[in-house]
Amino acid sequence: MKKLINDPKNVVQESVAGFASAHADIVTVSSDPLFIVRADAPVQGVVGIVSGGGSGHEPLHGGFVGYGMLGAAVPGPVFTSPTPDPIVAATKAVDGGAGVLHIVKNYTGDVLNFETAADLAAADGIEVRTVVTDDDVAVQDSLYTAGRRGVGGTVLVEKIAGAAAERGDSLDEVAAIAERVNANVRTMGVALTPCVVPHAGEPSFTLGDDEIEIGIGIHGEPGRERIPLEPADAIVERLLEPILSDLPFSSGDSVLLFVNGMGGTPLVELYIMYRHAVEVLASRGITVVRNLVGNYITALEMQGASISVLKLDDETTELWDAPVQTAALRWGR
Amino acid sequence: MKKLINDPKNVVQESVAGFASAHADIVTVSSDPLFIVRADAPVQGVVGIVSGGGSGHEPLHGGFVGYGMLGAAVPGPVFTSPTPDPIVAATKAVDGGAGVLHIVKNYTGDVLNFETAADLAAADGIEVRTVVTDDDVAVQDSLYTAGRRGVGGTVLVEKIAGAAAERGDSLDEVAAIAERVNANVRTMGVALTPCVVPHAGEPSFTLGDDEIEIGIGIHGEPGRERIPLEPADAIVERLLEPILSDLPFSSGDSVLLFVNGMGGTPLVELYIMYRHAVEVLASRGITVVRNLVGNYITALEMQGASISVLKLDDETTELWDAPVQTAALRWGR
Amino acid sequence: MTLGTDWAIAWIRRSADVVAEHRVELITLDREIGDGDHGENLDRGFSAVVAKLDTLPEGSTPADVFKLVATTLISTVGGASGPLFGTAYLKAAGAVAGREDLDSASLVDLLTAARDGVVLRGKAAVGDKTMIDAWTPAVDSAARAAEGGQDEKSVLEAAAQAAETGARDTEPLVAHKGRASYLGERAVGHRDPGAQSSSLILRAAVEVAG
Amino acid sequence: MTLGTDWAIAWIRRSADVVAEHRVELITLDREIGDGDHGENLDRGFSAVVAKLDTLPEGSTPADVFKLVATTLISTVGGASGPLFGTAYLKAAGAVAGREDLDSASLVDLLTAARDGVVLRGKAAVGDKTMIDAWTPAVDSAARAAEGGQDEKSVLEAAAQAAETGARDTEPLVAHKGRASYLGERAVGHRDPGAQSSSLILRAAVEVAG
Ligand SMILES: Nc1ncnc2c1ncn2[C@@H]1O[C@H](COP(=O)(O)OP(=O)(O)O)[C@@H](O)[C@H]1O
Ligand SMILES: Nc1ncnc2c1ncn2[C@@H]1O[C@H](COP(=O)(O)OP(=O)(O)O)[C@@H](O)[C@H]1O
Ligand SMILES: [Mg+2]
Ligand SMILES: [Mg+2]
Ligand SMILES: [Mg+2]
Ligand SMILES: [Mg+2]
Repeated sequence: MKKLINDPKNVVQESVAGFASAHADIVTVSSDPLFIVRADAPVQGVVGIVSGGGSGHEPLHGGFVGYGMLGAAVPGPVFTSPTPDPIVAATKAVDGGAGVLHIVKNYTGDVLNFETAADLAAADGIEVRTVVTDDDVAVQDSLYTAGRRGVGGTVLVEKIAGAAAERGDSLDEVAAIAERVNANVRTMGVALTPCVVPHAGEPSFTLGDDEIEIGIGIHGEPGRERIPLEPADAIVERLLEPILSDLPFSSGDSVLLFVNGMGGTPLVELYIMYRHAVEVLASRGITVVRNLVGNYITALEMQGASISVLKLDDETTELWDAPVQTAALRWGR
Repeated sequence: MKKLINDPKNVVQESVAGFASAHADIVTVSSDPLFIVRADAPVQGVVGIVSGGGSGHEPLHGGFVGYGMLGAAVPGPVFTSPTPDPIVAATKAVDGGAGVLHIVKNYTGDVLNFETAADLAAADGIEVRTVVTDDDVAVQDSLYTAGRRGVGGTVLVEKIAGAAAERGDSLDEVAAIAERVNANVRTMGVALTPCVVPHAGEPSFTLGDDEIEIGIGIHGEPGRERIPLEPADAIVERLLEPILSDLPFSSGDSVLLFVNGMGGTPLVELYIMYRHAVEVLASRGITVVRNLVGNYITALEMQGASISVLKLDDETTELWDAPVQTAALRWGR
Repeated sequence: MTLGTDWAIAWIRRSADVVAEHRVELITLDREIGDGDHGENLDRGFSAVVAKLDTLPEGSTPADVFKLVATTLISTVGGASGPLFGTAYLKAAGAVAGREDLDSASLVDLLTAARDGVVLRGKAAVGDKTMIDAWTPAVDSAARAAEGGQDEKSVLEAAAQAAETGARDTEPLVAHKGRASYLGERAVGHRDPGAQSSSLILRAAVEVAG
Repeated sequence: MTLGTDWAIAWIRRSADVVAEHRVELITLDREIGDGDHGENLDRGFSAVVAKLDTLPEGSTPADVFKLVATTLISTVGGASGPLFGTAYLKAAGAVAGREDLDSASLVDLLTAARDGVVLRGKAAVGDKTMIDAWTPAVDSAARAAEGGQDEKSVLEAAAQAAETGARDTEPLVAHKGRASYLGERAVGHRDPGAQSSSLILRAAVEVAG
């Protein structure tokens, strides 16, 4: 394992410290319990949005804390959900009297720890609503599994819900927008290489020299099937097929296309995928009116990518375009 | 070699096509000859800035085309300088009557091809000035080599010169600012893994399981020395030492600290490096007043990073802060 | 011979040791069908618990011990196993509240409440390839042993043996809960890490029982 | 027997074939001490040249051929070798401008001008571990052969042999120009890719000479 780290035990704490120091204009960091919060929190009358989960998916979620997006992010250990304590602390830190929305990726650990935290915060008189994201179409039979995972779509939920909060929507309204985005986005990922969790020190799984894993989540956990390497265009089609048929998307839809790198794949490849994804969507009469291309929800240094397609309406389009000022996503200010 | 590509021959063309389609609000792409240009080019009375070089360093340079930064970028084949033809065409496309600045990284191929292009453009009546960046302190004895390479500092030169052009500086003034930034920035890089050029299909070099390469350039070309893997803090110190002693930087300086990922290193590690770099600088009385952390000048999927330190003055600080609206760097608009 | 606070504390200390010893094994199991952190998670949690045991006031009951374990695990482990084990100890504490010495029947109450706590939070059934596949046989076996009039150590032995068998028997299963559920058929042939850690912890209970 | 336009065209075609055949070898050499694209660069350039040869008008001179090669390489190769080889052919064309048939002395002029063109652009000296280490011995050997009254093919043979030796002799050198210069001592033991491709191209000139 070769990584630019010191003691594996200190990876998250040291990285968050660097993040805090680099973005002191945008965020403040509490180190015990560990959470990242908007420098201007709590914003009176604005719904606070808290997300979090295991670390190793950077810039998610810390990179999305700031004006127009998250109020706070709670980073757990690498690939491990944070405990309730820092979630409760973050929830209190962003509560400006309008209540707090928890955006939680559907992984058992995240769901259980946020559930406990929400109970504790509610016991302290804070109004908390929870939206669980589950956009991963790789999980086929959610009845016989822990359910679909929250992956790439989470970034879009956080941006759009954040804009709704910033414009002054109520907690119910912000939660409803978040639910709507989650209901209209589908994601599917592919891995070319595994990733190495620092404290484990060994690859999370192994892939042959010519193998790729279709349907991975964001922890290097294996996915739907393992197939021989294919050209990028074929992979794009393989990822889009279950996405498009699941919602289903239909001719005439306007969508946001999000091609996300898993951390170790260079931009040059993401744009190759983006190009063909636009072509495939166009051939189905679906128009890409907004996009996001880059490494936004990652699995450490894993090579791979995910494609998310979000069906937009006028309101969600406007909220996507609204100003945002975070470490990882910034426009309009 | 596992990559999300189709035919290796089409990597650059397909990727640029995807880039053009994703960022049509910011750039226009000419496909033959291939170059990326500001959607609003030429801007009358504003010095056009053209940069370029081999592909594989994305987002450099195409990701920096737009308001407040580059007028055009000319992507060559992967790791291979573009030929003069597209450079000439890009030069013409950005010429708004105020002349054109070429920002060229000091690699023999880039220098020779831009030199030829500048001659040809001048023959067509366009005033062209060239600034060659050479911030790489890894090259120790520039008398007996092709000279120091242009690496991370190039991003900072492009941002700051772009802001000077946007505010209406003359060609001489923009060139002078670019020279000043280049003269005040030093960079040093490290590689943990090699990268694979698509048409070569094999790693550009090999590194043992516990080896790292200090002083690499941005093509996976080997650097100063190969040493056993060390903790991140020790590596940061090893990179900073030659940077700080070279200019030299001194107590009381205000600097921009740029921690750049080579493409395959996750953000979590870059912030760990950033954290310690700030500490080391502080211990020498040097204050980090601006920063940039992320993958901005890369070597395909190489794992590694570079640290650049730029001594700032009031004017360069103001130009750094000026609005910029490109695919990869955006603030203030 | 009933089991009191000393046993409860010894059980927890022994659990911490066992988890530390098996840290890499649990990480490896979790890497195969999960995300490779289970050993790390539990090791972090039980280390934190051990550091807090000395803060227990004189005269604490077994329930006090288990409550301390519960809150510490909940606030230090994270992941799926943090809330699950945390709830197990919390419910166990509730089941034996006020009792100073636990007899065979109390031990069955304790184990049953712990298992029910995990089910309450995680909603897993037997056969879902989770820690429940260790806990439910353990509870059943312990209950049979207690009904049969066996002593405390034998009850715990019955639980530990059943948990070990249950953990082993997760190997041929397809998972329906937790991360392994995403693997479908590919989880077959791998033991569930949470079932394995549960069996280790139940074995620790016997080892320190007089 | 002098060499005319047919030879010039045949030389270029043969060069294209040879570069294609040795593409991987040149990439490998460049990967060892450069950036692994030299074979790809030249293959792309010479393929483009071959595609353009048919556009040469009837009655073209060798200089016309070389000028076409020069502009095509400059506009298709990129990298360091594009401008360098491009300038070489451009200067070669200038040196034999107007001549329809090249005798031994003309060939020496051609090679000398080509080499001088590379030096003009790249400023490398003998011993810097670049293509100059193939070209300069080739020029010197060709000049000696021509002075000694040898025929055209023998002059080219002398140039090719000297270039091959020159390319081989780059192996023990430390580089002072091009990417390999960043390697310091670590370039020792590796042959310079541009010197190697130069020797292949000069060998092609002999092979198609009568
Ligand atoms: N819904 C559930 N009910 C019971 N046990 C579960 C459930 N989900 C997961 N587990 C248990 O948790 C274990 C994984 O724990 P751990 O690796 O620490 O957390 P995470 O899965 O969040 O990384 C699994 O092996 C399984 O035994
Ligand atoms: N300054 C120079 N003078 C002469 N030849 C040079 C010089 N710099 C590089 N070369 C030659 O160019 C070759 C590399 O060409 P190529 O790989 O195509 O370009 P690049 O180095 O830009 O990738 C080297 O092997 C060397 O022979
Ligand atoms: Mg986990
Ligand atoms: Mg090159
Ligand atoms: Mg786990
Ligand atoms: Mg090369």
